[in-house]
Amino acid sequence: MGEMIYKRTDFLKARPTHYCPGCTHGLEHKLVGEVLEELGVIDRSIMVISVGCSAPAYDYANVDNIACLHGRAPATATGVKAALPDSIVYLHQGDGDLLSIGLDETISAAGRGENITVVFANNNIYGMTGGQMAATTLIGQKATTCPAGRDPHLDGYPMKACEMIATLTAPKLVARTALYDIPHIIQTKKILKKAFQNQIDKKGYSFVEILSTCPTNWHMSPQASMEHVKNEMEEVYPLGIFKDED
Amino acid sequence: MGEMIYKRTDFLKARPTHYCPGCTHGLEHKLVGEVLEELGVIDRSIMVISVGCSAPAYDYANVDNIACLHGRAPATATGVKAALPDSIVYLHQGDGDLLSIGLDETISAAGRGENITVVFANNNIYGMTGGQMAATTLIGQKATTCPAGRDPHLDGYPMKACEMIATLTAPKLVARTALYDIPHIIQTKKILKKAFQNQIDKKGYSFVEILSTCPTNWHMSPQASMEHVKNEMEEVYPLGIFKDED
Amino acid sequence: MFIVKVNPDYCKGCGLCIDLCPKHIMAMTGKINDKGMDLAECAKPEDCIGCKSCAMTCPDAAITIEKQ
Amino acid sequence: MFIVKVNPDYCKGCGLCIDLCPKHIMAMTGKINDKGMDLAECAKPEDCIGCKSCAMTCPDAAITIEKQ
Amino acid sequence: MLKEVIFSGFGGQGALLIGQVLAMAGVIEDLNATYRPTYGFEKRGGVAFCDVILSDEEIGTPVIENPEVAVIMDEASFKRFEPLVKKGGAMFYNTSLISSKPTRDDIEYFEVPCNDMAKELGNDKVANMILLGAYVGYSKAVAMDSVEAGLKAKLGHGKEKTIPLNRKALEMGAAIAAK
Amino acid sequence: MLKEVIFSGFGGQGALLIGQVLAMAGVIEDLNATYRPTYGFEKRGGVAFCDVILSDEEIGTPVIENPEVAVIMDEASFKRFEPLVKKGGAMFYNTSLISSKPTRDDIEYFEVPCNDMAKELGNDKVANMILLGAYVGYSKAVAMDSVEAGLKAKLGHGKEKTIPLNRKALEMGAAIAAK
Amino acid sequence: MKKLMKGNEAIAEAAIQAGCKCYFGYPITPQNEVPEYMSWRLREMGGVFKQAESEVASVNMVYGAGAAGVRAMTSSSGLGIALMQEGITNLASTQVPAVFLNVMRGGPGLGTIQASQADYNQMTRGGGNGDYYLPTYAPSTLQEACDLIQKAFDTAFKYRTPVGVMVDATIGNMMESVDIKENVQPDPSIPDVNEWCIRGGRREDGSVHRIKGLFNVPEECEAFNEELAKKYDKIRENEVMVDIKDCEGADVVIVAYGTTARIAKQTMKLGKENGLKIGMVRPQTVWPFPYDELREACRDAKGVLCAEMAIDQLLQDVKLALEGTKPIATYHRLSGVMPSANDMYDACVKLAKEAK
Amino acid sequence: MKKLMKGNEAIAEAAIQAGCKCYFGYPITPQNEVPEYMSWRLREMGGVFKQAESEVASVNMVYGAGAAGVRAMTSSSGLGIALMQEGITNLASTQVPAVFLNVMRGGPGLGTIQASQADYNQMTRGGGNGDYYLPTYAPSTLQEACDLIQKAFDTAFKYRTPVGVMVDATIGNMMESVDIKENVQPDPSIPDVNEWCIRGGRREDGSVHRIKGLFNVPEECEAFNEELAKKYDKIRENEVMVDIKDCEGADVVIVAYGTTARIAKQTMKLGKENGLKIGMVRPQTVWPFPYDELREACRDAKGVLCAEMAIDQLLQDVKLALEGTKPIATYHRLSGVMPSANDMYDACVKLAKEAK
Ligand SMILES: Cc1ncc(C[n+]2csc(CCOP(=O)(O)OP(=O)(O)O)c2C)c(N)n1
Ligand SMILES: Cc1ncc(C[n+]2csc(CCOP(=O)(O)OP(=O)(O)O)c2C)c(N)n1
Ligand code: SF4
Ligand code: SF4
Ligand code: SF4
Ligand code: SF4
Ligand code: SF4
Ligand code: SF4
Ligand SMILES: [Mg+2]
Ligand SMILES: [Mg+2]
Repeated sequence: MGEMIYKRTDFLKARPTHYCPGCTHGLEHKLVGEVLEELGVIDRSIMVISVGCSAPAYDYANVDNIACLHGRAPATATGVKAALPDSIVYLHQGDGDLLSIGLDETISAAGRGENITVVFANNNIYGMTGGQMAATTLIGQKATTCPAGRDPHLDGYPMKACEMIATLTAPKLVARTALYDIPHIIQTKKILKKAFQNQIDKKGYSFVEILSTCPTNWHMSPQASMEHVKNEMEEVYPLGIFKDED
Repeated sequence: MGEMIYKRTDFLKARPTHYCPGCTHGLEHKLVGEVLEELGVIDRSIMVISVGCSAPAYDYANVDNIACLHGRAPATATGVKAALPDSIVYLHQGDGDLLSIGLDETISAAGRGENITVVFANNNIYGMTGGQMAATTLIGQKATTCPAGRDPHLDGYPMKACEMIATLTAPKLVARTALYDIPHIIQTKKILKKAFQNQIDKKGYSFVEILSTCPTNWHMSPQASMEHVKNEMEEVYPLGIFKDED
Repeated sequence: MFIVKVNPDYCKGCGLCIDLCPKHIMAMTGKINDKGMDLAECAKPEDCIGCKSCAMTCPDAAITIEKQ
Repeated sequence: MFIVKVNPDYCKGCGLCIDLCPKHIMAMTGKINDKGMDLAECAKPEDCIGCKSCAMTCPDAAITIEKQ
Repeated sequence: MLKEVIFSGFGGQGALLIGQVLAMAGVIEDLNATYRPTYGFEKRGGVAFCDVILSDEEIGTPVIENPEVAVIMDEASFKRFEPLVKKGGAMFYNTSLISSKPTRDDIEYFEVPCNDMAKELGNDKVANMILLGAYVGYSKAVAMDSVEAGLKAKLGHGKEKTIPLNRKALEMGAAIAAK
Repeated sequence: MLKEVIFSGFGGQGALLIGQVLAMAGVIEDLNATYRPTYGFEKRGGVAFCDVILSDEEIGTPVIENPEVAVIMDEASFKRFEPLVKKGGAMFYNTSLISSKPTRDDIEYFEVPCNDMAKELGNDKVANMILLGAYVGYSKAVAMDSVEAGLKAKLGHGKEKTIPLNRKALEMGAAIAAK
Repeated sequence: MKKLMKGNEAIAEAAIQAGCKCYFGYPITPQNEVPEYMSWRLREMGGVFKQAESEVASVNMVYGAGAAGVRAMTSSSGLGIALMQEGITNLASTQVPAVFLNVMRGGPGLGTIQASQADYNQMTRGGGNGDYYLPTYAPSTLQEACDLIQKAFDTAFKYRTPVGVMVDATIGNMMESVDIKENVQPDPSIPDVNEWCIRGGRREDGSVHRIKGLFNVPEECEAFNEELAKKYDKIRENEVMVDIKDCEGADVVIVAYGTTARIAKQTMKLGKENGLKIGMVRPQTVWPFPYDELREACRDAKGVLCAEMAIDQLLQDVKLALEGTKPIATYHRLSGVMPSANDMYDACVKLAKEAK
Repeated sequence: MKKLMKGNEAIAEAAIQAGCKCYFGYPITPQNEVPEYMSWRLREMGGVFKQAESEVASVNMVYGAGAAGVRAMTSSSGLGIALMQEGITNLASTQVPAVFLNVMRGGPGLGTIQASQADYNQMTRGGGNGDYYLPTYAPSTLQEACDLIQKAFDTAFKYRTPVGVMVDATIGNMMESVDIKENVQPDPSIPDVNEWCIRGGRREDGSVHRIKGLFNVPEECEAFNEELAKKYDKIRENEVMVDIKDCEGADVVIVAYGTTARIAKQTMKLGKENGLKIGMVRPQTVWPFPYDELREACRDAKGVLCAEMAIDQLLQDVKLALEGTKPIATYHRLSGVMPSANDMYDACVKLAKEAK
């Protein structure tokens, strides 16, 4: 038998997910899992699950986990961390969850500098509920509640999480990444590692926004979705590290 | 009889307020009232009242008004404006209201670019409920829920409304002012005028943060409170115009 | 000549007008209203330059100024 | 020599691995699993350079790679 | 006249769509119709089924406990609905994907390898239409022209060009039931 | 033994504080005590009053409908509580601020110009203590030493230096009741 | 004209035809087609659609628009209605009219996305603070849902109160032929909104309109509550709606509403076929509840079967109505598992036997 | 040791002495002393105090801490509890223990900041979605408030459920002597939290603990609901608390709780003085409600007076208990206007006369 040079992370249970083909939620869980494994903290990790397409992740996380109400993951994570200060808390949130209904909890937890790591799957849409407009939906992008495309005069402008959170004093790491090719996947993993290392070191709050896809509600193939991230989303949501403090 | 060179604005009813001596809430209402009068829009003005010490302002505003739930004034104003697009909407909100419980509504209304004017009375404390810590409370400042002074490791850091809102695309005017001397009062009034003019011109959202006082819960005289704004608050919350677009 | 009137129903004796009067002529009356609030007044109307600082700063819109 | 295994329970035929394989050797099998999902495979294992791109990009963690 | 049928498959197979089209066809023929979909979280995969009732009288409950006919697109649905079909009823099932074998002798079974047939037609996506055609052919609940009209209404503007293909699929299905 | 008294004034006058001090004094004397404050939005101005009950038995309701004694610091409270005092009871009222005149002849009235008296003592803030002293002097509900101890407990560390002045105010009040 | 429509869309269209001019809402399954439909249709009709940032925001937007005298509504499912409870009690206390549609899914908490009726307490007993009620319609068919949401707007404005419409997810998601009344005019008995609503500025006489629910003086708040109570009494008196079928001489009366009532019709049919006389009382308003009507309708019955997609929630009101005068049995299925007409029939048989 | 304490502070201290390790809350009158006290005292005791950004956040923080098996609580008043309803139904559905203190003020909506009992429906009939209940204690004195909040933690952990404690603002704001039990140990019958709570990672056998309330399969959700219902039945069986006084041979029985019950004691005294025998049933748990006990206690009574600082909320449960067997009269004052023992007595006299 040969040497395993790439194996499925033990962070994931041995079962298929309900995610649509090509959806990046799964990829994000996987990268986080690999990072937690590499950091050797799986045995004290907790996944804090938000409501969005990733809500059923309680079936995938192979560590203790808690499924939150829509938008409230940062508050719940605050409670978890208050009770278990040595646990490593991985929040996974969508844009409806993090930037609309849960915006207060997001900003407030960041403002308090909770020692948690937030992974923000920004796919510009409400996946779970069938493709409604999100705060992040691009101008002109069609969604089921803006069937003619988002019109800034009626629906406002795309909201930028990293830029907003970077105005706060407490956060240690605020970054935006993408996954459309191998260099970006590697970069994302590096940043995730830093984000969780911050938590292990009790430095405080880290926020990693990942430009994500929703092939189903974008009505695009997985490949075309990745291209869309590169060509359209990135323009509005520039990649980069907005804050990185020690 | 001589010429009246300063009269009480007609925006205020002829009755005393419940505000403590020296509290700037009253001063802010007065300045807004003068501006609305000067702009000639009193007859279509609506005061949208938040919950905080200014909650009983329904007794003071001499125009139609609506008292909102705590934190929800921006949402209610959105509804008012949806129904009455030609009305001039004056929101008056405290820091507990605007930056804690109502942060989501604040940012979301700003993100949508609602055509409203928000006056933010930032007094670094929960006045109404008896002096609890606010998101804006200064580091080291004592409050009834941080009796030893705000400790950033326990309670997080002061949150900066203007800086955060200025990251959004829609807002037209975002500014922070103070009231501790005549030049600053005049400057505040000028900015308020611009903020309401924007609304009259249907340009969109304007946000004016006013560094305010709470002599009672700060346990300072009105005069010392003004000094505190100048010497302590301004350092953390620099005055200025963060955004001014046409 | 300016007449600076302080409405005793509104004035709460906060003293801010006293602070900001460039002529230092606003002062406490020593009287209190029925809510126990101190009351301010313009103690030397003849020195008033009508700059309106007192009125502008009054949080309770208690002050009116008339030019005579 | 690298053995690229695609787990048919996990693979959903999204095709992302096919896109990112620098050797262009990932391909659809033409088979479908019982949820109607297409399945991918490494069509020319002998050309594989073990770069792991396919595995890294797979959203469903369906790919494992063994070096022999 | 009262027709009760369940269409079931996994998300993405289009079981709900054909249910809707049938209901529309019914309404076009001035029947009363109800369509009641059930589905889970999954946009793809996961059971999605619908109850469709057509009747010339007022329809009471829109819920079908025991369908006269079940039109089944995948394995999981087969297991779920086979026991529920009314005695004397019928079951159409997609043998392209279903390996289970019939276990009852009090209902009629129709094998419809609809995915393979659809591939023959050159478009995977019409597999569901073949099944709908089979059901309509069997039940005569509505005329095939009404089904086509229902489909047109459902698809809306801009998709008219797919109609001929779909019609072909419907007929292909009807042919199976006629066998 | 059962003593029921209401202290009332506008916010900022310290009616609630003296009520608490009395309750503490009671507890120091091993009595049962309840203190029930009522106030509105205003930090300053607006009615603020409290019911205080001292008893050597278990206290039922902490709410006083008809107080034996009302200690009144402002005009509005005078109007509110004068009609409620029990027949044969007493009312202490702050004639420094209250211009209303007594209207009943079935209760005893005590005029206490406490703001003026406090000014004499050199500190406006002890006006309320004068009234408390008056009540204690009248009712003998507790010993003055207990009141002092209660006040100490209430004020906490760092404010001991104000005790002598407050004691003086209490005695001054008691003297009025003794008249 | 009859049209096959999806429940949620039909209800949305009916609301628009009843003059709904503002819709504010946040997506949640199983009612997403309401905001989706509104997003183009209401705008097309000159109204305002806003996707709110949350249900908390939705209800407060509705508050603002309702305060301006405009017909405004929101829709959600139980979780979202839970978040609106503070907003709903606020509307009650400020007397601002608005319509709330709850398309019920399984609970508690996140539960399931399938049909349920377990938000009965939530709708009829509030969850907000204080003495208030939410008059609530509980239609059974799509047609009735359309008719009643139109009526709901009238009721809201007639009494200046928030009004609920609750349907299980089946009604929201199913398709059925409906004939939506178009361009429905407000009930002429509704008082002119200009008597109370905000418009900006002041009236000619200098008066201003205040919309507020906060009181500094307890006595004023108490008096207001007593006024409010009178209003609720008036609603109890005038607005009860109930559909009573075949109760005279019935052996068993089923009490049910919504889709469960439609299933119960099937059970009644089974009864007819098998010689058991089954009647039905179907509350169309769940608050105010038809207590008297129910009691009266059950006079002949040997027993009463309370059937719901919930555990003993409707039952409370049935008990309050019957006051121990009849044996009551219950039948329920939950969280998307649909009640069975056959099982319901068995329950009737058992009840009839036991009650003799 | 007895100590004169302010209600809110005493309750907070009692919670700490019962092992409360995490408090999350948002200021609201009339309960501000709870977070204020916790902010220094809980930290001093090694616990965690966080001032949440809102009540919505509070309840979800409590959820996180409770899921970790820690004794956590929040407090608020009716408006804030309204905002927590989604969180509370979520705790019920995820079976996470926690304690909720509601210091009731006048409603509806913003209402007043003075004492009220009009959150009875809010606490006993939820407002969240789905079939769940919030077991709720309703203490009458400060001492009982301290004792019952301590018990509330045990109940929460015994049944893995959120538990409420509701007091009117009088209790929260008044001072009274209390003897707070110190360092109270958990009821030994409470199952080990490690059987279910999250800790991080997995157990030795590879299993993970999931805290969740969402179901994709209706049948699983239904089965869960049936399990939950059994739990509620068990609570109904074991946890009812009621204080019954002088009901034997009483002419009139007053049903009241909280401060109203204390006032009713005064009324009973008036009865004794004037020869009218008045008894009292004082529910200490309002959910589960002492239906049987109440019915039994009223056996001799000519009539029952339901007294509350609310309009006919407690009354519902009184009616459900009595099932029409006794004439019921009501007495209420609202929104901070305190009930009068004299008026209550008059109501008793009237009732006794009318009921003959
Ligand atoms: C209180 C509440 N409101 C609404 C919902 C319905 N809901 C579930 S997921 C979701 C949004 C999902 O979008 P997002 O957070 O962007 O996640 P995605 O599915 O795109 O990954 C909504 C609105 C809910 N579960 N709870
Ligand atoms: C839902 C809800 N939570 C809490 C409160 C209590 N509350 C009233 S005002 C206030 C905060 C006031 O602070 P701020 O907004 O800063 O206004 P200020 O009084 O300082 O002017 C709070 C928490 C409430 N009314 N409603
Ligand atoms: S709907 Fe979109 S976000 Fe949800 S699983 Fe499918 S692709 Fe992913
Ligand atoms: S408490 Fe503070 S904010 Fe409130 S009125 Fe008094 S000074 Fe102003
Ligand atoms: S500023 Fe106004 S309120 Fe203050 S003392 Fe002067 S007149 Fe009185
Ligand atoms: S107008 Fe100017 S000078 Fe005159 S009293 Fe006022 S501040 Fe002083
Ligand atoms: S990336 Fe993974 S899921 Fe997608 S086709 Fe390749 S192996 Fe299958
Ligand atoms: S390891 Fe690299 S070369 Fe080999 S199949 Fe995967 S992507 Fe292609
Ligand atoms: Mg999304
Ligand atoms: Mg403030």
